[in-house]
Amino acid sequence: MESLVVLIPALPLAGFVLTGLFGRRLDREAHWLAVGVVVVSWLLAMIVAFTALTGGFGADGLTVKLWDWIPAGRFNVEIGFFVDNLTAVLLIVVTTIGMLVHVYSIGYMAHDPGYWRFFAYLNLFMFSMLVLVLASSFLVVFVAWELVGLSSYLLIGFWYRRRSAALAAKKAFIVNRIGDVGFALGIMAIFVNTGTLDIRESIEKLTAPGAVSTIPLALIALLVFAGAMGKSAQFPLHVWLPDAMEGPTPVSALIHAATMVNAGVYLVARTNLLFAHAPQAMLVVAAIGIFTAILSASIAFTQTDIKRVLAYSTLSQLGYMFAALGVGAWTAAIFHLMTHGFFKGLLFLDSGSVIHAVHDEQDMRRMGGLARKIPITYATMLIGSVAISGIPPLAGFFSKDEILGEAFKNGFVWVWLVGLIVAGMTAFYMFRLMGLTFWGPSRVDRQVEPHIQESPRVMTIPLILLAIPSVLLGLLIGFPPENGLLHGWLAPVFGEALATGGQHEAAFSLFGIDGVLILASVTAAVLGIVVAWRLFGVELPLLRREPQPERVQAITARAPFLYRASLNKWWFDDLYDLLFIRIGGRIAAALWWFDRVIVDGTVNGIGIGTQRIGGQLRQVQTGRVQNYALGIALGLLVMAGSYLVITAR
Amino acid sequence: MTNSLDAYLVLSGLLFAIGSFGFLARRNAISMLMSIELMLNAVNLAIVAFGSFVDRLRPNASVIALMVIAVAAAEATVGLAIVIAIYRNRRTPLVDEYDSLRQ
Amino acid sequence: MSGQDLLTISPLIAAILVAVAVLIVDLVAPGRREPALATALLGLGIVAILTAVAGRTPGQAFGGSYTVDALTTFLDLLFISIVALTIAFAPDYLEPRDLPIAEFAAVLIFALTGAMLIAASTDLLVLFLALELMVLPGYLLAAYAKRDSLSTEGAIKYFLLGSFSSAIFLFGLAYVWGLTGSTRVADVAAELGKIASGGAALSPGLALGLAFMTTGVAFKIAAVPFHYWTPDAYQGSPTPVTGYLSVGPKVGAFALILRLFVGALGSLRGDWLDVVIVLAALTMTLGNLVALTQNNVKRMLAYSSIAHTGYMLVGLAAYAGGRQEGLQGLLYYGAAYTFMNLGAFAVVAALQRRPGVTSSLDTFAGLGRREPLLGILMTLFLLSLTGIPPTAGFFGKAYVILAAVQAGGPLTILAVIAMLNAAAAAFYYLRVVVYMFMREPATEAESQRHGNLVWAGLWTTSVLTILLGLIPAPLLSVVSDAARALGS
Amino acid sequence: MPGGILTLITFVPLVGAIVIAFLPRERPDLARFTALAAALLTWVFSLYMLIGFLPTHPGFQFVEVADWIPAFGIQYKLGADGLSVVLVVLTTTLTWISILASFGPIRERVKEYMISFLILEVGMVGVFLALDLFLFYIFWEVVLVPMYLIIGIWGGPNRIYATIKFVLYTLVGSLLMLVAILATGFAFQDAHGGQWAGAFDFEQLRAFAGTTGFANGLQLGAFLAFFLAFAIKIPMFPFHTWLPDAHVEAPTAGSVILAGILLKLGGYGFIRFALPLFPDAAKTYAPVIIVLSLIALIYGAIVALVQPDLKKLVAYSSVSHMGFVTLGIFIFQQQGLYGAILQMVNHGLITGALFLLVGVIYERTHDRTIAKMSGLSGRTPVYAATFGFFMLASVGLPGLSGFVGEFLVLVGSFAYAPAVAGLATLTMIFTAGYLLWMYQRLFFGEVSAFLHEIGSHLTDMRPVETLTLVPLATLVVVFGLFPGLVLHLVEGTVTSVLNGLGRATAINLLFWQ
Amino acid sequence: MTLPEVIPFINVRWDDILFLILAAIMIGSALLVVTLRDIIRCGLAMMVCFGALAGIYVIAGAPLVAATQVLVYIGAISVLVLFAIMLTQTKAAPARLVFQTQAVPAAISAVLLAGIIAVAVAATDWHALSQRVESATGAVAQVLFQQYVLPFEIVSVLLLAAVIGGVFLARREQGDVS
Repeated sequence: MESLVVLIPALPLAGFVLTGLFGRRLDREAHWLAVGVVVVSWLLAMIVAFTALTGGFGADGLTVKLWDWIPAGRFNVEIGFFVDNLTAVLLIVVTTIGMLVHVYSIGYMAHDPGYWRFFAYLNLFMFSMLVLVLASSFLVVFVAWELVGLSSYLLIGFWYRRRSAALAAKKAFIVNRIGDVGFALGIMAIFVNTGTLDIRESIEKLTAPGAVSTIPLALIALLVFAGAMGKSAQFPLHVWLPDAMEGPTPVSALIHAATMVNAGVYLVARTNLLFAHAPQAMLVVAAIGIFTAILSASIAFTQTDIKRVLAYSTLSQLGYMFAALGVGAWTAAIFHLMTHGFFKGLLFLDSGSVIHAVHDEQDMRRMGGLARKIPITYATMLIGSVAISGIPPLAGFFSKDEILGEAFKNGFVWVWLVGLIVAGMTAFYMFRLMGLTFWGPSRVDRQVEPHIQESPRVMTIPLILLAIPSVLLGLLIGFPPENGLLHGWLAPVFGEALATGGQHEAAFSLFGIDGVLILASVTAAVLGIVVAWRLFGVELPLLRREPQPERVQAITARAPFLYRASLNKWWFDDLYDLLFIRIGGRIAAALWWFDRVIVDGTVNGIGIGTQRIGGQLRQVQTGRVQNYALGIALGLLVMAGSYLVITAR
Repeated sequence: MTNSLDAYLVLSGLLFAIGSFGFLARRNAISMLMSIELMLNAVNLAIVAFGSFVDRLRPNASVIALMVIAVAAAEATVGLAIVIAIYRNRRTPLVDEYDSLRQ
Repeated sequence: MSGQDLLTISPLIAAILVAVAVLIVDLVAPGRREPALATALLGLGIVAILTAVAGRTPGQAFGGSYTVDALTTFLDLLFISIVALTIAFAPDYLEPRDLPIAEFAAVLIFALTGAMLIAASTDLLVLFLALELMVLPGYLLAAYAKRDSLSTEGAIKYFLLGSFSSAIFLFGLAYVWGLTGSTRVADVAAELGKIASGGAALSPGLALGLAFMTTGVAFKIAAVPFHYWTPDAYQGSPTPVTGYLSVGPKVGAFALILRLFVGALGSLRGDWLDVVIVLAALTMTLGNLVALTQNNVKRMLAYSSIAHTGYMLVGLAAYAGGRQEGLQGLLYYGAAYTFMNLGAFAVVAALQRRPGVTSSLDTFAGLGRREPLLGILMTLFLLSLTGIPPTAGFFGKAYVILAAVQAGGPLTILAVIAMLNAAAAAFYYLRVVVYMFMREPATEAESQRHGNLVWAGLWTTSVLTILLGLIPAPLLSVVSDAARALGS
Repeated sequence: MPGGILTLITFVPLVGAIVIAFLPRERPDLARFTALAAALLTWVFSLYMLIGFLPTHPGFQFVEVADWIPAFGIQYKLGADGLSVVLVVLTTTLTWISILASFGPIRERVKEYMISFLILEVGMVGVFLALDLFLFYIFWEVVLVPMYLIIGIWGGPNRIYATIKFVLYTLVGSLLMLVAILATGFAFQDAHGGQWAGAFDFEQLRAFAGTTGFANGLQLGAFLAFFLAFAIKIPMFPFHTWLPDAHVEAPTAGSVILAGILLKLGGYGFIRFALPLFPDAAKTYAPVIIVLSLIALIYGAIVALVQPDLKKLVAYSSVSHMGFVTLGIFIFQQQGLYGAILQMVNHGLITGALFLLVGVIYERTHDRTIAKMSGLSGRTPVYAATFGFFMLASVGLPGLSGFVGEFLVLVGSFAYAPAVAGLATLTMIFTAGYLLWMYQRLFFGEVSAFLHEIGSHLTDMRPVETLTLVPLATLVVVFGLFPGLVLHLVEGTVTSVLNGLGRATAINLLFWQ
Repeated sequence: MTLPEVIPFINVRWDDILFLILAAIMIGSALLVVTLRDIIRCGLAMMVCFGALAGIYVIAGAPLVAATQVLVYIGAISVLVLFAIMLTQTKAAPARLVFQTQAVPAAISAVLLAGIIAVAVAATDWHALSQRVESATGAVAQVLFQQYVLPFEIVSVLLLAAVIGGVFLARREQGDVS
């Protein structure tokens, strides 16, 4: 079994190396190897996950030690893997979606010159992500952390000729680095206080009763969380994710929706005990999460780039997950992570299919009326939208509702309230998207219009395969609510944390408070949908309505500030541009000036000064004997004087 | 007064100073040479004076003085030779015009 | 005056005879240089041997006015090698300017006798005469290119100031003699010993004498502010002479210091310590600072030689500060300095073989390409002058500095000053290297053939420059014996 | 292991140099290959030493002693501990790589060039092996001259300014160090009743410093002198300004050695001499030095951000990266020291490689202005990939060697003071900033007009160039995954240094509670 | 004939008078040497000065020195000097400035020098050795040839060297501008 676990990441690594070396020669056939290894490692992952979830590894999971990585005296980090139920769940999500995206890419990237390069990168990502999930030591997590960052950098900048892509890639990497600084410091803090970096061991030591730490646990927790904020693009580090949409759509689906961005959530869940012992940190997590949720939802309202809408929606859903973590709804967070992974992956792939159909057009203002032309895409995307909007009985409903419910019941009413609003907003912008893209009159470019057609099988099949879990997953593992399979699986992982946090674990009562909460959230969702229909139209078997652009105009006119704020993403990019590019650039330039003029100036100044003095002293040598003689005579006088003085004393 | 060493020494000092003045002030190479002769003689005077006042020194004094005179003579020879040599090149005995070597 | 005396001073006599012999040979075979050269070099060889022999039986002659000890032998051999090397370097330079070699050699050897006498004499009067005997030929040599107005100008400056300082020195000598009542170094030392031990007060007259003597000596070693003659005399003189002047009279003057200030006035060192420290600091610093701005290599080396005087004075100061090592360092430095500086000047002279070639930096442009070997040797000498290991110059510096550090107190600061100076000095030494290897010549000068004597001399100097840095142990023991001979 | 191996390693290059000196001037290839052969031979010997080295055995190994200047107890004494071994192997490796890399670019005065390079190697290896302070100083200075010539003769347009600045700057430091060395030796002699024996022998001095210890006054002064010399070499802010000039003007191989080895001399000096001999002074000055290191880290990175010249950028990145070394040394933490040593090695490999890569593009375009380049990825994919690899290594991407060293230093500094660690960690961001930006400007976007003009000359990497880079890349990966290879070797050094400082247990206080 | 020890009425010893007169002459002529415009007159003044000095030597009881002084200086050197003057005499020479531009500082330093010497001399206690003693010439020769052989030899060599070099320098060769 150990070897299987090792193989799961090893295979994609091999795929990366081989494709990287020989991809150029394989050219159009490059995908076989890449996809092949991912499929195999999916199979292995399934076996491992199954074994884990059926308690095959016993209470405290399976540990695989590979080798001592950094044996620096007392500081000794080993490279090793660790599989417990949480890992298993993540494995399922990552490998499944990863595999599907690989397949999908075969079609999507078919005509790209960098075909082989793309698959190499994808494999690299799979490897890094799997290591991240499997790692048993904080430092190894950090390694994977940076590696996924790298692969995301490479994939965002895949079309490096495009300046915007290159910039976005750089932005993503650097913003992530900011988070990583926090994470790194957190790791150091953990090591300095525990002398180990093994995740479980160190956290046990930190949280052991009577343990004394040089730095407050809350701070450590927040440092770790900083890393999570970077990867999962939480406010204020959220700015990179929307730009990351410069990458090819499969990338957006896999990395920037379904897997990598969840790393943060996973990390916090993984270190749940640490957080449970630091309520202040939990509070911060909840606050930031929910704030990100509503902030990005509000931005999603007015975006016209189909992928950006989805990107902001991703942000806000991630916000949900962190809110969940913050309120101690650990399972719910992971639950939402899963469901969201599937339906957001689906939505992105759909958007990719749409873009493909309209010849790489991403602006929804140039779409519309595509429903009939690309039926499969349309259908699957509709499912996705319903799912994300939280309409029962689709997946999104269960996970989201659980988050809201627990938030309320754990006494975070404000979180619940904001969450509720966000639920409504989500429904609204998703159906705005649907309306603009598929319904109403076509605004597609005349030349393109006739050539629109459904994507090839290799792309549509993954869509369908993803649509299934988007519908059923909730029922399968999330029902009965708060008591489903998933809870069973994750109970051992979060049990202690729940005990510590003292979160409420009352039985679910449909006809009690829970019922009310469900009603509320569903209402919010429906409300959002209806408003969207009224404004942007709808074409469904039963109801059909034309879009009302002028009313949209009217509304935006009524709240111009909010509109512009949303349109300009609350000016965060501009703010950062000012702070870090402009002012930062100035500072750098100033420092360089300082270096040249002051530091180096002093050095050269000394040299030149010495020369000057020499030049002055030269003048003494007039060339006239008498001057010399006078000098000597004066010297003699001084000498005689000083001797007389010396001897006088 | 002739009984006091001081008188002789001061006298020699005076002569020495005059010589040095000449050396510092004159422009003509030969007068500078002469000034040096003055200074050397000043020293001789001091030596002789010591000799005539200190018993131990008496015999040596004269000898040393003689040596000094000889040295002076040698210096004079060399000096005059050099003066003549440079005069051939520069057609002037004025030392302060020899300043092409400077700084 | 016994036979023993004669044996003791035999090297001296031999030297004089060699000088005369050279002249006679020249009369016999006029216009031909080989015989004269041969006579001179062979004669010097004999002198060296005699010195070595005489050195085996240390002792005094002429009632203690002439002493043979380790110091004498060491210095004498040093002087002999200086003169021999100078004679080796000279012909290539003199012949194209049709200057006779015989008189040159003869006069030079007379100077040698003077220097050797200084090294040996333990009598104030003899010291003075020896000094004169050393410097007078120097004046003549400086003017040796008598049809070159620069040469004569440098010479007359050298001569006038030199005799001025001699007068000053003599004046001081007279007073010291008058107040200690003897010309014998031993007696003087004893007399002053009383004073030092508090038996008697140091009278103003004596102080005056000391001051005048110090001034005179400071002039001879070209210590600031008595250095003015150096640049002009060095630049003016025919280059081989400059080479000689930069080492011979300087080391000679230091010998004088050893015999006089260490031997006779050693017990008063507490009194002249401060003076020496100040002189040293001034000398190093001014020499280097001015050298920084020179574009004529000869003149630059002149200033650098002033700076090196400063380094040697550090050794003297260390001695005055109570450290025997100071003298050893001084002697070692003297030897090291001799060979590297002679070598450097030899290269300059070789470059100036064709009359009319100046010694300005531009002459060196592209030398590394034109005559690589010459360039490399010059680099070696310059590095040694800078004090980069593993060369003689480095070890000399290290030795002096070590002594200073041992003496401690203000001397530590002096050591630091010395090192900062060395760093600054690197600039102008390396500038020559820059010209030789990193600049292309403005006008392509053709490379020249150099006589075997020149090559022999260059090899000797360069090999010694390296050996004294790599294997200092032998010389080290020699100098320590020499210093010990002086007592402290 | 036969005796004399160290002497062999040190002087084989010298033999090579002498041989080359007698080769005909008109046959440059002879000189080239002789030099390469000599360097490779040295390399092999050094590897042989590496194999023979016993990491567990404390103290120095292969020690060779011979009296040199008995009058002052100065010996010819060589010896190697883990630190020396590591750095010597690094030196020998980089040397043959650089010589190989100079085959193409250096076309005139090949003989002189190769001779200087081999003598340079003698000096560098000697510095790492010398166990006698005096001998150490001599090798230290020997390094200076060849580098002076290499920059001055084969350098760029402004080479003379750069090389003179380099030499003078270094000389100021080293000459003062000489005073300190002599003073130290004398203090030892003085304490041993005027016996010079062993006065410059490092081991005896260390023992003395460990027991009696030198007088405080001497320590403060001497340490300052040592510090100046080493700080200039490393170079630490504010003594760093010679570095960019030197790098910009130096020929590629010169830059490689300069960045790869010469900068390490400083760090080595601190660990080998400054700390063990003057522990108290070291502790006294540590806070200041730590602050300077922090400044160097951040300041260097920020200044690198705005460099228009590729080489200058890398040079400033060196200033920043070497900040980790000094920081790691002067926090007196186990991890810190391990990290510092590792960082020295890695910086040698990575920055060396980066300079080689800069050389590659410079050889084709005769330009290093970043602004003029763009879109290289399209034209020279392999080059782009290689450059990217080393760029990421320099960024400190985990899995590559750069990361481990930095992280160890950071952990150490965190134990020393979280605030220090916090500031130091910020460099992660800036480093990523300037390197990624540089990479983006060079390789992404459309091919620039300037590069278009180059046309067909703008070829991808040649086999020789690849040959020089592959070993480095391999090492970067290997040390990234198995840093233990280095760490095990230097274990002895680290322990002894920390014991000397009496601080080996500093981090312990926080454990097991 | 014999004069009384002391001059009647003014009770001053003869040789004191003599000393004063000679000293005055010497100093005076010395001043002339360094100040006179015409260099030939300087030469003559120098001879006078040396003559006076010789006289003082006699008073100081060093007749041998005095004799040598007369011979060497007034005889040899002065003549040499005069010859040199003739050789290097240019028509314009005397017309030009006598003194350097720095005559004043020169004077000042000379005065200071004299001052310092005087002070030192005055301040020094010549441990009561100011009791003059008569000297005999015979002693000198004796000393000269016993104790001072070496210096004597050296001086001869010195003169030899000086002459050889001097001759070489002064010798006029073809190609020399006359």
